[in-house]
Amino acid sequence: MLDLVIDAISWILILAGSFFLVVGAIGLNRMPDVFSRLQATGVSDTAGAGFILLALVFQAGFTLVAVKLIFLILIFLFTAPVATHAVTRAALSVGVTPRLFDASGRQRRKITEEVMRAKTAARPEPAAQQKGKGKPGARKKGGRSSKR
Amino acid sequence: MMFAVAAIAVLIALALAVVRVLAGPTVFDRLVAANKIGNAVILLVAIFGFLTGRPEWLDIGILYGLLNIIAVFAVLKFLRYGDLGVTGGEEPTD
Amino acid sequence: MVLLTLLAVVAIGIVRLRNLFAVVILGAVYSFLIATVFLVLDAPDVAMTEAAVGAGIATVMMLAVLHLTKTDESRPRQPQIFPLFVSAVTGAALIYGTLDLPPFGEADTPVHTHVGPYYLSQSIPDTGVPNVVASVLASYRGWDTLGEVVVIFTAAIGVLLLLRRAQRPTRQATRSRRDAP
Amino acid sequence: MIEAIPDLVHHYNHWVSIFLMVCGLYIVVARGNMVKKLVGLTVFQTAVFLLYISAGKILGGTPPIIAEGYEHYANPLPHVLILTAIVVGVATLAVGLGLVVRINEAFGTIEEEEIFERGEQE
Repeated sequence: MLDLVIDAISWILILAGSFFLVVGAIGLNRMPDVFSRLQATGVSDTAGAGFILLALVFQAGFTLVAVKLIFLILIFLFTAPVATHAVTRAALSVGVTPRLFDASGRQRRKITEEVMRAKTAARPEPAAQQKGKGKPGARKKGGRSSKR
Repeated sequence: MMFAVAAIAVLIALALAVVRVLAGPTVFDRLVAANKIGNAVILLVAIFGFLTGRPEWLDIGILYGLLNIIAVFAVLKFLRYGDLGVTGGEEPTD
Repeated sequence: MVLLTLLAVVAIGIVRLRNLFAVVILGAVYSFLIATVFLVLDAPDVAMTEAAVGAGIATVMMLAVLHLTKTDESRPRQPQIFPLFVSAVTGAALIYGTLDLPPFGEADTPVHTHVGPYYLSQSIPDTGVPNVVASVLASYRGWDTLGEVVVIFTAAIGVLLLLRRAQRPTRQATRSRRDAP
Repeated sequence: MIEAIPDLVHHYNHWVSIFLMVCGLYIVVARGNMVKKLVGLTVFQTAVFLLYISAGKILGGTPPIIAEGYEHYANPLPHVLILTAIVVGVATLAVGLGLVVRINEAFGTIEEEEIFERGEQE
Protein backbone atom coordinates (compact mmCIF):
# COMPACT_ATOMS: atom_id res chain seq x y z
CA MET A 1 0.00 0.00 0.00
CA LEU A 2 2.72 2.45 0.96
CA ASP A 3 4.75 1.42 -2.06
CA LEU A 4 1.78 2.13 -4.27
CA VAL A 5 1.33 5.58 -2.78
CA ILE A 6 5.03 6.37 -3.19
CA ASP A 7 4.98 5.16 -6.76
CA ALA A 8 1.94 7.28 -7.54
CA ILE A 9 3.55 10.37 -6.04
CA SER A 10 6.73 9.70 -8.01
CA TRP A 11 4.80 9.27 -11.22
CA ILE A 12 2.99 12.55 -10.73
CA LEU A 13 6.18 14.39 -9.87
CA ILE A 14 8.07 12.91 -12.79
CA LEU A 15 5.33 13.72 -15.26
CA ALA A 16 5.14 17.29 -13.95
CA GLY A 17 8.91 17.66 -14.09
CA SER A 18 9.14 16.26 -17.59
CA PHE A 19 6.37 18.61 -18.71
CA PHE A 20 8.19 21.62 -17.30
CA LEU A 21 11.51 20.57 -18.82
CA VAL A 22 10.13 20.04 -22.29
CA VAL A 23 8.07 23.22 -22.18
CA GLY A 24 11.16 25.16 -21.10
CA ALA A 25 13.17 23.68 -23.94
CA ILE A 26 10.47 24.54 -26.46
CA GLY A 27 10.34 28.05 -25.08
CA LEU A 28 14.08 28.28 -25.47
CA ASN A 29 13.61 27.69 -29.15
CA ARG A 30 10.47 29.72 -29.77
CA MET A 31 11.09 32.94 -27.86
CA PRO A 32 12.31 35.96 -29.80
CA ASP A 33 15.20 37.39 -27.76
CA VAL A 34 17.65 36.60 -24.98
CA PHE A 35 15.59 37.85 -22.07
CA SER A 36 12.41 36.05 -22.89
CA ARG A 37 14.41 32.90 -23.58
CA LEU A 38 15.98 33.28 -20.15
CA GLN A 39 12.59 33.66 -18.58
CA ALA A 40 11.25 30.66 -20.43
CA THR A 41 14.07 28.33 -19.60
CA GLY A 42 15.30 29.51 -16.21
CA VAL A 43 12.03 29.25 -14.35
CA SER A 44 10.73 26.06 -15.87
CA ASP A 45 14.11 24.37 -15.72
CA THR A 46 14.42 24.84 -11.99
CA ALA A 47 10.88 23.62 -11.47
CA GLY A 48 11.30 20.59 -13.69
CA ALA A 49 14.63 19.57 -12.21
CA GLY A 50 13.27 20.03 -8.71
CA PHE A 51 10.24 17.87 -9.42
CA ILE A 52 12.22 15.08 -11.04
CA LEU A 53 14.84 15.01 -8.30
CA LEU A 54 12.09 15.04 -5.67
CA ALA A 55 10.54 12.02 -7.35
CA LEU A 56 13.92 10.30 -7.24
CA VAL A 57 14.18 11.12 -3.53
CA PHE A 58 10.84 9.39 -2.99
CA GLN A 59 12.11 6.39 -4.89
CA ALA A 60 15.40 6.26 -3.00
CA GLY A 61 13.93 6.23 0.48
CA PHE A 62 15.99 7.05 3.55
CA THR A 63 19.47 6.34 2.21
CA LEU A 64 22.67 8.15 1.38
CA VAL A 65 21.41 8.51 -2.15
CA ALA A 66 18.50 10.58 -0.92
CA VAL A 67 20.88 12.89 0.92
CA LYS A 68 22.91 13.39 -2.24
CA LEU A 69 19.73 14.08 -4.19
CA ILE A 70 18.69 16.68 -1.66
CA PHE A 71 22.10 18.29 -2.06
CA LEU A 72 21.51 18.34 -5.80
CA ILE A 73 18.12 20.00 -5.33
CA LEU A 74 19.74 22.62 -3.13
CA ILE A 75 22.44 23.24 -5.72
CA PHE A 76 19.77 23.69 -8.36
CA LEU A 77 17.75 26.03 -6.20
CA PHE A 78 20.73 28.20 -5.42
CA THR A 79 22.71 28.24 -8.64
CA ALA A 80 20.06 28.38 -11.35
CA PRO A 81 18.56 31.77 -10.37
CA VAL A 82 22.01 33.18 -9.76
CA ALA A 83 23.18 32.07 -13.18
CA THR A 84 20.06 33.47 -14.84
CA HIS A 85 20.43 36.77 -13.07
CA ALA A 86 24.12 36.98 -13.98
CA VAL A 87 23.42 36.27 -17.63
CA THR A 88 20.75 38.97 -17.68
CA ARG A 89 22.97 41.59 -16.10
CA ALA A 90 25.87 40.74 -18.37
CA ALA A 91 23.66 40.90 -21.43
CA LEU A 92 22.31 44.29 -20.38
CA SER A 93 25.74 45.67 -19.58
CA VAL A 94 27.16 44.54 -22.89
CA GLY A 95 24.32 46.23 -24.71
CA VAL A 96 21.90 43.59 -25.84
CA THR A 97 18.54 45.37 -25.88
CA PRO A 98 15.27 43.57 -25.31
CA ARG A 99 13.01 43.12 -28.27
CA LEU A 100 10.65 45.80 -27.00
CA PHE A 101 13.21 48.41 -28.04
CA ASP A 102 14.45 49.15 -31.50
CA ALA A 103 18.10 49.57 -32.37
CA SER A 104 18.36 53.19 -31.20
CA GLY A 105 17.00 52.29 -27.76
CA ARG A 106 13.61 53.94 -28.29
CA GLN A 107 10.68 52.08 -26.92
CA ARG A 108 9.03 50.01 -29.58
CA ARG A 109 5.94 49.64 -27.40
CA LYS A 110 4.72 53.10 -28.38
CA ILE A 111 4.35 51.90 -31.93
CA THR A 112 2.45 48.87 -30.79
CA GLU A 113 0.26 51.05 -28.60
CA GLU A 114 -0.64 53.15 -31.60
CA VAL A 115 -1.51 50.01 -33.47
CA MET A 116 -3.54 48.89 -30.51
CA ARG A 117 -5.38 52.18 -30.40
CA ALA A 118 -6.23 51.87 -34.06
CA LYS A 119 -7.51 48.39 -33.41
CA THR A 120 -9.44 49.57 -30.38
CA ALA A 121 -11.19 52.13 -32.52
CA ALA A 122 -12.28 49.38 -34.83
CA ARG A 123 -13.11 46.63 -32.35
CA PRO A 124 -13.12 47.79 -28.73
CA GLU A 125 -13.30 44.79 -26.46
CA PRO A 126 -10.91 42.06 -27.65
CA ALA A 127 -8.08 44.53 -28.33
CA ALA A 128 -8.34 45.91 -24.81
CA GLN A 129 -8.06 42.39 -23.43
CA GLN A 130 -5.03 41.77 -25.57
CA LYS A 131 -3.42 44.94 -24.33
CA GLY A 132 -3.83 43.87 -20.74
CA LYS A 133 -2.12 40.63 -21.53
CA GLY A 134 1.29 42.21 -22.27
CA LYS A 135 4.25 40.61 -20.54
CA PRO A 136 4.94 42.45 -17.29
CA GLY A 137 8.33 40.86 -16.69
CA ALA A 138 9.65 41.90 -20.06
CA ARG A 139 8.41 45.41 -19.56
CA LYS A 140 10.14 45.68 -16.19
CA LYS A 141 13.45 44.53 -17.65
CA GLY A 142 13.02 46.99 -20.47
CA GLY A 143 12.44 49.81 -18.02
CA ARG A 144 15.67 49.07 -16.22
CA SER A 145 17.59 49.08 -19.43
CA SER A 146 16.19 52.42 -20.49
CA LYS A 147 17.17 53.93 -17.15
CA ARG A 148 20.72 52.76 -17.75
CA MET B 1 9.32 2.62 -16.79
CA MET B 2 8.96 5.76 -14.73
CA PHE B 3 12.64 6.51 -15.10
CA ALA B 4 12.53 5.78 -18.81
CA VAL B 5 9.83 8.42 -19.27
CA ALA B 6 11.86 10.95 -17.37
CA ALA B 7 15.02 10.06 -19.32
CA ILE B 8 13.20 10.49 -22.63
CA ALA B 9 11.86 13.88 -21.55
CA VAL B 10 15.33 15.00 -20.47
CA LEU B 11 16.77 13.82 -23.78
CA ILE B 12 14.17 15.81 -25.72
CA ALA B 13 15.00 18.91 -23.68
CA LEU B 14 18.69 18.25 -24.28
CA ALA B 15 18.22 18.00 -28.03
CA LEU B 16 16.21 21.23 -28.17
CA ALA B 17 18.84 23.02 -26.11
CA VAL B 18 21.54 21.76 -28.46
CA VAL B 19 19.55 23.27 -31.33
CA ARG B 20 19.56 26.60 -29.54
CA VAL B 21 23.28 26.36 -28.79
CA LEU B 22 24.02 25.88 -32.45
CA ALA B 23 21.57 28.50 -33.68
CA GLY B 24 21.83 31.19 -31.03
CA PRO B 25 22.56 34.55 -32.58
CA THR B 26 24.29 36.07 -29.56
CA VAL B 27 26.75 34.64 -27.08
CA PHE B 28 24.17 34.91 -24.34
CA ASP B 29 21.75 32.66 -26.13
CA ARG B 30 24.43 30.04 -26.36
CA LEU B 31 25.28 30.57 -22.71
CA VAL B 32 21.69 30.12 -21.56
CA ALA B 33 21.37 27.02 -23.66
CA ALA B 34 24.70 25.69 -22.36
CA ASN B 35 23.44 26.19 -18.83
CA LYS B 36 20.29 24.29 -19.68
CA ILE B 37 22.34 21.51 -21.24
CA GLY B 38 24.35 21.29 -18.03
CA ASN B 39 21.16 21.02 -15.98
CA ALA B 40 19.76 18.38 -18.30
CA VAL B 41 22.98 16.40 -18.10
CA ILE B 42 22.85 16.45 -14.31
CA LEU B 43 19.29 15.17 -14.39
CA LEU B 44 20.30 12.53 -16.89
CA VAL B 45 23.11 11.35 -14.63
CA ALA B 46 20.73 11.09 -11.69
CA ILE B 47 18.05 9.29 -13.68
CA PHE B 48 20.53 7.00 -15.37
CA GLY B 49 21.80 5.84 -11.99
CA PHE B 50 18.27 4.76 -11.07
CA LEU B 51 17.68 3.29 -14.49
CA THR B 52 20.60 0.90 -14.21
CA GLY B 53 19.98 0.11 -10.58
CA ARG B 54 23.20 1.50 -9.14
CA PRO B 55 22.36 5.05 -8.05
CA GLU B 56 25.74 5.70 -6.49
CA TRP B 57 27.19 8.14 -8.98
CA LEU B 58 25.30 11.19 -7.79
CA ASP B 59 28.56 12.73 -6.69
CA ILE B 60 29.24 13.18 -10.37
CA GLY B 61 25.96 15.03 -10.68
CA ILE B 62 26.92 17.36 -7.86
CA LEU B 63 30.28 17.92 -9.50
CA TYR B 64 28.58 18.74 -12.78
CA GLY B 65 26.33 21.23 -11.07
CA LEU B 66 29.26 23.08 -9.57
CA LEU B 67 31.21 22.97 -12.83
CA ASN B 68 28.18 24.23 -14.73
CA ILE B 69 27.94 27.38 -12.72
CA ILE B 70 31.70 27.80 -12.76
CA ALA B 71 31.75 27.68 -16.55
CA VAL B 72 28.86 30.13 -16.83
CA PHE B 73 30.49 32.56 -14.47
CA ALA B 74 33.87 32.26 -16.17
CA VAL B 75 32.37 33.19 -19.53
CA LEU B 76 30.27 35.97 -18.02
CA LYS B 77 33.15 37.45 -16.12
CA PHE B 78 35.22 37.45 -19.26
CA LEU B 79 32.41 39.06 -21.18
CA ARG B 80 31.96 41.83 -18.67
CA TYR B 81 35.54 42.62 -17.83
CA GLY B 82 37.26 41.45 -20.98
CA ASP B 83 37.40 43.37 -24.19
CA LEU B 84 33.72 43.05 -25.00
CA GLY B 85 32.53 44.53 -21.74
CA VAL B 86 33.90 47.95 -22.65
CA THR B 87 31.28 48.55 -25.28
CA GLY B 88 28.39 48.39 -22.87
CA GLY B 89 28.87 51.75 -21.19
CA GLU B 90 29.63 52.02 -17.50
CA GLU B 91 30.01 48.94 -15.37
CA PRO B 92 27.82 48.37 -12.33
CA THR B 93 29.71 49.20 -9.19
CA ASP B 94 29.02 46.14 -7.09
CA MET C 1 22.94 6.62 -29.24
CA VAL C 2 21.00 9.85 -29.01
CA LEU C 3 23.80 11.34 -26.98
CA LEU C 4 26.33 10.29 -29.56
CA THR C 5 24.32 11.89 -32.33
CA LEU C 6 24.08 15.11 -30.35
CA LEU C 7 27.83 14.90 -29.86
CA ALA C 8 28.40 14.68 -33.59
CA VAL C 9 26.08 17.65 -34.15
CA VAL C 10 28.00 19.73 -31.62
CA ALA C 11 31.25 18.75 -33.34
CA ILE C 12 29.89 20.03 -36.65
CA GLY C 13 29.01 23.26 -34.87
CA ILE C 14 32.56 23.54 -33.56
CA VAL C 15 33.86 23.12 -37.09
CA ARG C 16 31.52 25.68 -38.61
CA LEU C 17 31.52 28.55 -36.12
CA ARG C 18 33.99 31.41 -36.39
CA ASN C 19 33.38 33.34 -33.19
CA LEU C 20 35.85 31.88 -30.74
CA PHE C 21 33.62 32.57 -27.75
CA ALA C 22 30.95 30.42 -29.22
CA VAL C 23 33.56 27.78 -29.91
CA VAL C 24 34.65 27.81 -26.28
CA ILE C 25 31.06 27.54 -25.04
CA LEU C 26 30.44 24.72 -27.49
CA GLY C 27 33.61 23.09 -26.22
CA ALA C 28 32.21 23.12 -22.70
CA VAL C 29 28.93 21.65 -23.95
CA TYR C 30 30.81 19.02 -25.91
CA SER C 31 32.77 18.12 -22.82
CA PHE C 32 29.62 17.71 -20.72
CA LEU C 33 28.04 15.54 -23.37
CA ILE C 34 31.02 13.28 -23.81
CA ALA C 35 31.36 12.95 -20.05
CA THR C 36 27.78 11.73 -19.95
CA VAL C 37 28.56 9.28 -22.72
CA PHE C 38 31.45 7.98 -20.63
CA LEU C 39 29.10 7.57 -17.71
CA VAL C 40 26.66 5.63 -19.85
CA LEU C 41 29.56 3.47 -21.02
CA ASP C 42 30.25 2.47 -17.38
CA ALA C 43 33.23 4.70 -16.73
CA PRO C 44 32.26 7.03 -13.89
CA ASP C 45 35.84 7.92 -12.96
CA VAL C 46 36.66 8.94 -16.51
CA ALA C 47 33.42 10.91 -16.69
CA MET C 48 34.28 12.84 -13.56
CA THR C 49 37.79 13.63 -14.75
CA GLU C 50 36.67 14.60 -18.22
CA ALA C 51 34.00 16.95 -16.90
CA ALA C 52 36.37 18.60 -14.45
CA VAL C 53 39.13 18.97 -17.00
CA GLY C 54 37.15 19.69 -20.14
CA ALA C 55 34.35 21.84 -18.84
CA GLY C 56 36.26 23.44 -16.00
CA ILE C 57 39.95 23.90 -16.55
CA ALA C 58 40.05 23.91 -20.34
CA THR C 59 37.24 26.46 -20.60
CA VAL C 60 38.88 28.81 -18.15
CA MET C 61 42.28 28.48 -19.84
CA MET C 62 40.80 29.08 -23.28
CA LEU C 63 38.99 32.17 -21.99
CA ALA C 64 42.20 33.50 -20.46
CA VAL C 65 43.99 33.06 -23.78
CA LEU C 66 41.13 34.70 -25.66
CA HIS C 67 41.42 37.61 -23.27
CA LEU C 68 45.07 38.01 -24.25
CA THR C 69 44.47 37.57 -27.98
CA LYS C 70 41.55 38.35 -30.26
CA THR C 71 38.22 36.62 -30.42
CA ASP C 72 37.29 36.32 -34.08
CA GLU C 73 38.66 33.93 -36.58
CA SER C 74 39.49 35.28 -40.02
CA ARG C 75 38.08 33.67 -43.11
CA PRO C 76 40.38 31.31 -44.97
CA ARG C 77 41.65 32.84 -48.19
CA GLN C 78 41.73 29.90 -50.53
CA PRO C 79 38.97 27.31 -50.73
CA GLN C 80 39.51 24.41 -48.39
CA ILE C 81 39.25 21.48 -50.76
CA PHE C 82 42.47 19.69 -49.92
CA PRO C 83 41.94 19.35 -46.12
CA LEU C 84 38.42 18.13 -46.75
CA PHE C 85 39.75 15.53 -49.15
CA VAL C 86 42.42 14.39 -46.67
CA SER C 87 39.86 14.15 -43.86
CA ALA C 88 37.38 12.26 -45.99
CA VAL C 89 39.98 9.74 -47.13
CA THR C 90 41.19 9.23 -43.56
CA GLY C 91 37.65 8.77 -42.34
CA ALA C 92 36.84 6.28 -45.07
CA ALA C 93 39.97 4.26 -44.32
CA LEU C 94 39.18 4.22 -40.59
CA ILE C 95 35.58 3.18 -41.18
CA TYR C 96 36.81 0.39 -43.42
CA GLY C 97 39.01 -0.62 -40.51
CA THR C 98 36.16 -0.70 -38.01
CA LEU C 99 34.33 -3.37 -39.99
CA ASP C 100 36.81 -5.91 -38.64
CA LEU C 101 36.43 -4.80 -35.04
CA PRO C 102 34.45 -7.06 -32.74
CA PRO C 103 30.87 -5.89 -32.17
CA PHE C 104 30.23 -3.37 -29.45
CA GLY C 105 29.69 -4.64 -25.94
CA GLU C 106 30.41 -8.37 -26.24
CA ALA C 107 32.08 -10.03 -23.28
CA ASP C 108 34.41 -12.48 -25.05
CA THR C 109 36.44 -10.05 -27.12
CA PRO C 110 40.23 -10.06 -26.70
CA VAL C 111 40.07 -6.85 -24.69
CA HIS C 112 38.14 -8.53 -21.92
CA THR C 113 39.94 -11.85 -21.77
CA HIS C 114 43.58 -11.08 -20.95
CA VAL C 115 44.47 -8.67 -18.18
CA GLY C 116 41.19 -7.12 -17.10
CA PRO C 117 39.77 -10.12 -15.25
CA TYR C 118 43.00 -10.47 -13.29
CA TYR C 119 42.67 -6.96 -11.92
CA LEU C 120 38.97 -7.42 -11.31
CA SER C 121 39.49 -10.61 -9.30
CA GLN C 122 42.69 -9.65 -7.50
CA SER C 123 41.93 -6.08 -6.55
CA ILE C 124 40.14 -6.81 -3.29
CA PRO C 125 42.68 -9.39 -2.01
CA ASP C 126 45.70 -7.36 -3.07
CA THR C 127 44.77 -3.82 -2.13
CA GLY C 128 41.38 -3.89 -0.44
CA VAL C 129 40.06 -1.11 -2.64
CA PRO C 130 36.66 -1.82 -4.20
CA ASN C 131 37.16 0.73 -6.96
CA VAL C 132 39.30 -1.19 -9.43
CA VAL C 133 40.20 1.88 -11.44
CA ALA C 134 41.58 3.60 -8.38
CA SER C 135 43.49 0.53 -7.29
CA VAL C 136 45.06 0.01 -10.70
CA LEU C 137 45.89 3.67 -11.01
CA ALA C 138 47.40 4.13 -7.59
CA SER C 139 48.69 0.71 -6.69
CA TYR C 140 49.43 -1.54 -9.66
CA ARG C 141 50.55 1.31 -11.87
CA GLY C 142 51.85 3.74 -9.30
CA TRP C 143 54.98 4.46 -11.30
CA ASP C 144 52.86 5.38 -14.27
CA THR C 145 50.95 7.86 -12.18
CA LEU C 146 54.21 9.27 -10.89
CA GLY C 147 55.26 9.84 -14.48
CA GLU C 148 51.96 11.60 -15.09
CA VAL C 149 52.66 13.95 -12.21
CA VAL C 150 56.08 14.62 -13.72
CA VAL C 151 54.40 15.47 -17.02
CA ILE C 152 52.08 17.96 -15.35
CA PHE C 153 54.99 19.49 -13.47
CA THR C 154 56.98 19.86 -16.69
CA ALA C 155 54.00 21.44 -18.40
CA ALA C 156 53.59 23.94 -15.58
CA ILE C 157 57.29 24.83 -15.79
CA GLY C 158 56.99 25.20 -19.56
CA VAL C 159 54.01 27.53 -19.31
CA LEU C 160 55.70 29.62 -16.65
CA LEU C 161 58.86 29.92 -18.73
CA LEU C 162 56.88 30.86 -21.84
CA LEU C 163 54.93 33.57 -20.10
CA ARG C 164 58.00 34.89 -18.29
CA ARG C 165 59.86 35.12 -21.61
CA ALA C 166 56.84 36.77 -23.09
CA GLN C 167 56.82 39.58 -20.60
CA ARG C 168 60.43 40.60 -20.56
CA PRO C 169 61.05 41.44 -24.25
CA THR C 170 57.95 43.57 -24.47
CA ARG C 171 59.10 45.61 -21.52
CA GLN C 172 62.50 46.00 -23.16
CA ALA C 173 60.82 46.86 -26.44
CA THR C 174 58.77 49.62 -24.87
CA ARG C 175 61.83 50.95 -23.09
CA SER C 176 63.87 51.02 -26.30
CA ARG C 177 60.96 52.60 -28.14
CA ARG C 178 60.80 55.24 -25.48
CA ASP C 179 64.55 55.80 -25.67
CA ALA C 180 64.67 55.98 -29.45
CA PRO C 181 63.44 59.53 -30.21
CA MET D 1 20.22 -1.10 -46.85
CA ILE D 2 18.68 -3.68 -44.56
CA GLU D 3 21.85 -5.65 -44.08
CA ALA D 4 23.69 -2.52 -42.94
CA ILE D 5 21.56 -2.26 -39.79
CA PRO D 6 23.52 -4.73 -37.63
CA ASP D 7 26.68 -2.95 -38.67
CA LEU D 8 25.11 0.32 -37.61
CA VAL D 9 24.16 -1.04 -34.20
CA HIS D 10 27.44 -2.81 -33.60
CA HIS D 11 29.71 -0.07 -34.80
CA TYR D 12 27.79 3.08 -34.01
CA ASN D 13 30.20 4.08 -31.26
CA HIS D 14 33.18 3.44 -33.48
CA TRP D 15 31.71 5.40 -36.33
CA VAL D 16 30.80 8.38 -34.20
CA SER D 17 34.24 8.39 -32.70
CA ILE D 18 35.77 8.25 -36.17
CA PHE D 19 33.53 11.09 -37.25
CA LEU D 20 34.69 13.19 -34.30
CA MET D 21 38.27 12.29 -35.13
CA VAL D 22 37.83 13.41 -38.72
CA CYS D 23 36.25 16.66 -37.50
CA GLY D 24 39.25 17.31 -35.29
CA LEU D 25 41.63 16.46 -38.10
CA TYR D 26 39.80 18.81 -40.45
CA ILE D 27 39.95 21.65 -37.94
CA VAL D 28 43.65 21.12 -37.34
CA VAL D 29 44.50 20.96 -41.05
CA ALA D 30 42.13 23.52 -42.49
CA ARG D 31 41.75 26.29 -39.95
CA GLY D 32 44.48 28.84 -39.51
CA ASN D 33 43.54 30.14 -36.10
CA MET D 34 45.76 28.73 -33.37
CA VAL D 35 43.10 28.58 -30.66
CA LYS D 36 40.75 26.84 -33.07
CA LYS D 37 43.50 24.36 -33.87
CA LEU D 38 43.86 23.59 -30.16
CA VAL D 39 40.12 23.04 -29.86
CA GLY D 40 40.42 20.68 -32.81
CA LEU D 41 43.19 18.80 -31.06
CA THR D 42 40.96 18.45 -28.01
CA VAL D 43 38.16 17.07 -30.16
CA PHE D 44 40.58 14.60 -31.71
CA GLN D 45 41.73 13.49 -28.26
CA THR D 46 38.22 12.96 -26.99
CA ALA D 47 37.45 10.89 -30.05
CA VAL D 48 40.30 8.56 -29.15
CA PHE D 49 39.06 8.41 -25.55
CA LEU D 50 35.60 7.48 -26.77
CA LEU D 51 37.04 4.68 -28.89
CA TYR D 52 38.90 3.21 -25.92
CA ILE D 53 36.03 3.52 -23.48
CA SER D 54 33.58 1.91 -25.85
CA ALA D 55 36.01 -0.98 -26.26
CA GLY D 56 35.92 -1.52 -22.51
CA LYS D 57 32.13 -1.65 -22.16
CA ILE D 58 30.27 -4.91 -21.71
CA LEU D 59 26.55 -4.88 -22.39
CA GLY D 60 24.77 -5.70 -19.17
CA GLY D 61 27.84 -4.93 -17.09
CA THR D 62 28.29 -2.34 -14.37
CA PRO D 63 31.10 0.10 -13.58
CA PRO D 64 34.24 -1.55 -12.23
CA ILE D 65 33.56 -0.92 -8.58
CA ILE D 66 33.31 -4.22 -6.78
CA ALA D 67 30.04 -4.70 -4.92
CA GLU D 68 27.84 -7.54 -3.85
CA GLY D 69 25.51 -9.04 -6.38
CA TYR D 70 27.17 -7.98 -9.61
CA GLU D 71 29.04 -10.29 -11.90
CA HIS D 72 29.95 -8.47 -15.10
CA TYR D 73 32.11 -5.42 -14.76
CA ALA D 74 33.45 -3.17 -17.47
CA ASN D 75 37.12 -3.56 -18.22
CA PRO D 76 39.04 -1.20 -15.92
CA LEU D 77 42.22 -0.99 -17.97
CA PRO D 78 40.95 1.39 -20.69
CA HIS D 79 39.57 3.61 -17.97
CA VAL D 80 42.96 3.83 -16.31
CA LEU D 81 44.71 4.57 -19.58
CA ILE D 82 42.21 7.24 -20.48
CA LEU D 83 42.44 8.89 -17.06
CA THR D 84 46.17 9.26 -17.59
CA ALA D 85 45.60 10.46 -21.15
CA ILE D 86 43.08 13.11 -20.09
CA VAL D 87 45.47 14.59 -17.58
CA VAL D 88 48.38 14.53 -20.01
CA GLY D 89 46.06 16.09 -22.59
CA VAL D 90 45.21 19.03 -20.37
CA ALA D 91 48.92 19.54 -19.69
CA THR D 92 49.56 19.61 -23.43
CA LEU D 93 46.69 22.02 -23.90
CA ALA D 94 48.15 24.33 -21.27
CA VAL D 95 51.55 24.36 -22.98
CA GLY D 96 49.90 24.94 -26.36
CA LEU D 97 47.91 27.88 -25.03
CA GLY D 98 51.06 29.32 -23.52
CA LEU D 99 52.71 29.05 -26.93
CA VAL D 100 49.72 30.81 -28.50
CA VAL D 101 50.07 33.68 -26.05
CA ARG D 102 53.79 33.87 -26.81
CA ILE D 103 53.16 33.86 -30.58
CA ASN D 104 50.63 36.61 -30.14
CA GLU D 105 53.19 38.68 -28.26
CA ALA D 106 55.82 38.13 -30.92
CA PHE D 107 53.78 38.49 -34.10
CA GLY D 108 50.68 40.38 -33.03
CA THR D 109 48.38 37.77 -34.54
CA ILE D 110 47.33 34.18 -34.06
CA GLU D 111 46.38 33.48 -37.65
CA GLU D 112 48.71 31.11 -39.41
CA GLU D 113 48.67 32.82 -42.80
CA GLU D 114 49.46 36.24 -41.40
CA ILE D 115 52.37 34.75 -39.49
CA PHE D 116 53.69 33.18 -42.67
CA GLU D 117 53.40 36.50 -44.50
CA ARG D 118 55.23 38.21 -41.67
CA GLY D 119 57.97 35.62 -41.92
CA GLU D 120 58.35 36.11 -45.67
CA GLN D 121 58.63 39.84 -45.35
CA GLU D 122 61.48 39.69 -42.88
